[in-house]
Amino acid sequence: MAFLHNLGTICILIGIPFFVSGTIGLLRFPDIYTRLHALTKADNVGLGFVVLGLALQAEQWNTVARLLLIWLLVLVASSASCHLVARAALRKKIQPWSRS
Amino acid sequence: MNWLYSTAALCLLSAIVAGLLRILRGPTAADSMLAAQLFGTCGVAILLLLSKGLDWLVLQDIALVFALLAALAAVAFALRTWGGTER
Amino acid sequence: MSTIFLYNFSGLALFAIGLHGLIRSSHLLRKILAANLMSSGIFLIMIVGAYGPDQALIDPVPHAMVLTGILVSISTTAVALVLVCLVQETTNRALLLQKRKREQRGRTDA
Amino acid sequence: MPDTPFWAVCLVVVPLFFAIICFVRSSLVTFLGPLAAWLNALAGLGMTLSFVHSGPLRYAIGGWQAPLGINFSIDGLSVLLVAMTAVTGLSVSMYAKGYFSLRIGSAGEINRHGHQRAYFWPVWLLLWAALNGLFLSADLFNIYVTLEIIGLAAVVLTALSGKPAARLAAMRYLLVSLLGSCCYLFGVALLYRSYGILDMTALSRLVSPAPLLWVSLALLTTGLLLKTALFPLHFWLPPAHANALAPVSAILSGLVVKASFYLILRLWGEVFAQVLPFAAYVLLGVLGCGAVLWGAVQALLQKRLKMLIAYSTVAQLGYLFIALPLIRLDPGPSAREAVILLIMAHACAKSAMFMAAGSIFLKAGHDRIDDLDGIKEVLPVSSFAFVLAGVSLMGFPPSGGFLGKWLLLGVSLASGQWWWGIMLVIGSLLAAGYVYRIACHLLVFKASFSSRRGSIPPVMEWPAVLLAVLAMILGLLAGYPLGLLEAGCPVPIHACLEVMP
Amino acid sequence: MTDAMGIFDIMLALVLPWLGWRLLASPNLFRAVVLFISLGLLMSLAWVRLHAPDVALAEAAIGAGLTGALFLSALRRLERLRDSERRLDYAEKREEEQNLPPEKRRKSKPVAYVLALFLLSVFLLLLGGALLKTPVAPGRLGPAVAGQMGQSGVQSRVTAVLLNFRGYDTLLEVMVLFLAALGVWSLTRVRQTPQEKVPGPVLATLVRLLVPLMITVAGYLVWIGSSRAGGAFQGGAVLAAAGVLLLLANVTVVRQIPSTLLRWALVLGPLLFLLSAVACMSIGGNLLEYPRQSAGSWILLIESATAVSIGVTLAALYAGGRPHEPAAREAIVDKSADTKVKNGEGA
Repeated sequence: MAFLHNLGTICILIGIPFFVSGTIGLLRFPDIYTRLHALTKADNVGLGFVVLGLALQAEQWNTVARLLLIWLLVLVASSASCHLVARAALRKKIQPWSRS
Repeated sequence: MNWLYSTAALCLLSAIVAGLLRILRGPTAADSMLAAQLFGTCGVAILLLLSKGLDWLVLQDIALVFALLAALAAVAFALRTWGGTER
Repeated sequence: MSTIFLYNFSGLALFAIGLHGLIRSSHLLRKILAANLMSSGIFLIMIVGAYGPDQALIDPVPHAMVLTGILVSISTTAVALVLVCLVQETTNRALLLQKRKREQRGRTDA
Repeated sequence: MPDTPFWAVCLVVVPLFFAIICFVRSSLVTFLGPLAAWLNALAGLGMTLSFVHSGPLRYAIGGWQAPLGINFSIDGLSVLLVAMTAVTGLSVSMYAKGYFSLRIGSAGEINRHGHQRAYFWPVWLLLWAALNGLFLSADLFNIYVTLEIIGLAAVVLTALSGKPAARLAAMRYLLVSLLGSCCYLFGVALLYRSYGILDMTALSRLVSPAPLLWVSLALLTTGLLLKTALFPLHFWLPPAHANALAPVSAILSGLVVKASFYLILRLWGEVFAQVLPFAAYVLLGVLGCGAVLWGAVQALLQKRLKMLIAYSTVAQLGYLFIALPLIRLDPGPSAREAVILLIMAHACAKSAMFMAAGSIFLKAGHDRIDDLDGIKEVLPVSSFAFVLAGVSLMGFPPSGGFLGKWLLLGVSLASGQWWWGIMLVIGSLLAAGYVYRIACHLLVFKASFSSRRGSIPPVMEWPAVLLAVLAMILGLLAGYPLGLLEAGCPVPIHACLEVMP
Repeated sequence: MTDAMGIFDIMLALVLPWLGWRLLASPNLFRAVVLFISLGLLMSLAWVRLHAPDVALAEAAIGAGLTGALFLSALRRLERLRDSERRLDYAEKREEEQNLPPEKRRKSKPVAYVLALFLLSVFLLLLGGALLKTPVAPGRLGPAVAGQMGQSGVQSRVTAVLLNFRGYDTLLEVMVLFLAALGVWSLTRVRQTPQEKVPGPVLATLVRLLVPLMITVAGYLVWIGSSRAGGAFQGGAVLAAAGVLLLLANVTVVRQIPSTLLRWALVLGPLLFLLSAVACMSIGGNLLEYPRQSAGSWILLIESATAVSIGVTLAALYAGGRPHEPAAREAIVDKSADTKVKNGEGA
């Protein structure tokens, strides 16, 4: 059992830097589209790792099921809204950043 | 309250606070809205960590509602506020 | 007991900022935001009053009061927002600042 | 004869139920609204009669006793105010019935006023239920929720008239009532934090002077003063009351403003009476004097009739606040009785005035005071009602206003602080000023008066007259209502029953 | 409390007022609304830290989600009005900006403002000092509630207080929501979105996925309300979120809901609450005094009806106006409304 617990801890410790990098990406990237990448991709992977870590350390199975449900929901919601925001930005004729 | 969960929660909260700068600086409206979505995912992560740390299962329900409502705010922004002429 | 002091302080600060915003800001939408801020500050102080280190000691009555307060504030906000749109639509001015100008103009053509 | 708790529950449940039915069945609203008004008035009458028999009592809602559950505390003060709301509310409802059927005109064509009527009745019945709930309830947080319903309903009714000026006034009224509710809630939160009790009577036993008590009382009172529109905080009242529909103005000036003053009277007169220093009462008295002077002077300057009446409300409220230090000074009950008389007389007279002004506005097409000469040829009954109500406001002898001011004058002279009496007299003179100003326009003879076609139905004119007459004879009848005020009913019961129908 | 969570509290407690200050000071209104949404989310984190799960749920669902969506759509309407206003009397507005005397434009009355600020800060210092000095009354109503929990019919103490001990408050509270819906319906009509605005593929799938999930979560919250954090308010708010999503995606079924059905849905909660309150009296108790042994089922019945009504009411508040009556009747009301308002007539 301790092995699972430690594995979970490692997963969580892997997940946190993803969140931090997502935020740094949000602050540092030049335009809206790149920030969308940073935000949705990094944070979802980070949340995936955290959920995996917590699932490994969870005692009952229904906690694991709820964790997975929440993760899938966040995945669906953030990718869909990222798509909508990007499309709205395109319609607003915001030019993607190019290294010129 | 294991050190792991509390330090992780602390890092995520500082990520949220850092995200605030993007709201304040964000040139376009979409940037501000992005940061609000960042709060959604980071908030869910904090709640899940606290629910394990404090051994308090209710927080998972709150995390579920968090995820739903962050999505709602982002969709409301994308469609209604930012000239959602075409869906 | 630093958490109690902390959250008391932030509740009071929110109430003060909301009150100042409600009086000072000229745009009606910002006034409604400030009113919501004020009630959030009050709710924070109410819940801190009910806070106990462990679960069993917590007093549920302020929680019920805050729940009722949240619903009251969203219903008042909804009516206020509709009124703001109507005021903006008919009197062309969402800012109360210019209301004296409009009233003089209103009186002249009444 | 069902007992008092039954009537108390009816007073809250019946209007709520009919408000819901009026909303769902909006086609039946012309019949359901007045029916609900009559049932409300009956419930108020039944409550008063059963109170005469059984005396004061506490009714535990949900079966839970005071500190935990919410209690109705039914004593003389609340029964009198419930009866006042029943009488005034019934006559305003009858007026509203005639008003909307007149404005809608031919039954077929549903116009803007049809829409207004469909939403006037449910919101007005919710307001009436909240007023009754507020007068009966003894729980501070429950009173916050009823205050919230009253504030929101009043704003919706004000904005119902659709005019840009009314909408702006409704917006300002909503912001002020938001600020007032926040202050009141904060005061209640701090009181609960330091005493752990929400029930008023239990609180009055527990209260001891403490810094947090002053702060929470200051917050409570500021919130209530905002809602009562006392002098420095009155800026929102005149535009709101003047630009609203006629029946709505009568409701706002007659009843809504009284609800928050009743709370100040409860808190300052009973719950925190021992704890509060006399200087605080003097401060409110001084603000009252300011209100009397400012309201009266503004009323004299107004060009529009409804603005004049709205500013006279600001002035009349000043009298109620002048009475507060006198209540503290006076050992006997006479100052409390005077305040109740002033509240009831003002409610009846002011509603009668606004109803008459509404009829005059409809008939003349405008309400500019200078062009209203000779309207008595066209609208004799409404003009008579208007002037009679004005006379009662002024404090002419047989009226309730006179007896109230007379008692207050006696108390202020007996207590040695004569300046309150002087203020009352000056206020009455100023009130006489603006009442005569209108009377001379209304009652002067002028051959031709260009008025609109179509006659004002009697159901719109007679409620105003009845209320004005009631305000006038309240002075003579004062023995019975004031007898109820002393918690039980010291006036021999058979004497009360003879007069009541 | 390990120091990590201590720092967590300090950071959270300091961010909230800072966020509030930036919110009111930010020149751009949209940014203020986004800051308000994030303040709501952080506030529900604060409620979690203060051991108030019910309030955290309600704040997340209502404070951040629905109020945020309300502000966003109001902002949208204001922008649309300002655009039309810009086209309408661009010249008049420009002229008004010029001849507004320069010093008036900055601050109307600096002296009064400074005085008010000074008075306000003195009062708040007094308030802060008094607040921190006086201890909290011991126990308050907590032990009284814990003592009566056996007869309340539910396990969760907040639900017991909300629906049993202080049920009359919640009855009036539901009436406030009903009144707000009445007010919004009496003021405006919902804006007619053109038919052909069919939701794009992504939004359609999102709605198809999220709305059923939201409805089940709402049901779950109402059911779990009797034993853990949850209940009618939170369930209703999540139901309203589903309604708002449907309104956003302009799904055709939403437009075909007949207005009478909508009125009955709005009224279901308050009416059922009122009738069950009176029914308790007919069984021989006081108002709202549930029979002891079946109190739990009474509460569940009332909670589910109230949750449905709160959901529909909050969604109607988001829609921002009364639905379309049969075209004939509405046309008359609008035409006569415009003519009357223009010439300022009306008692």
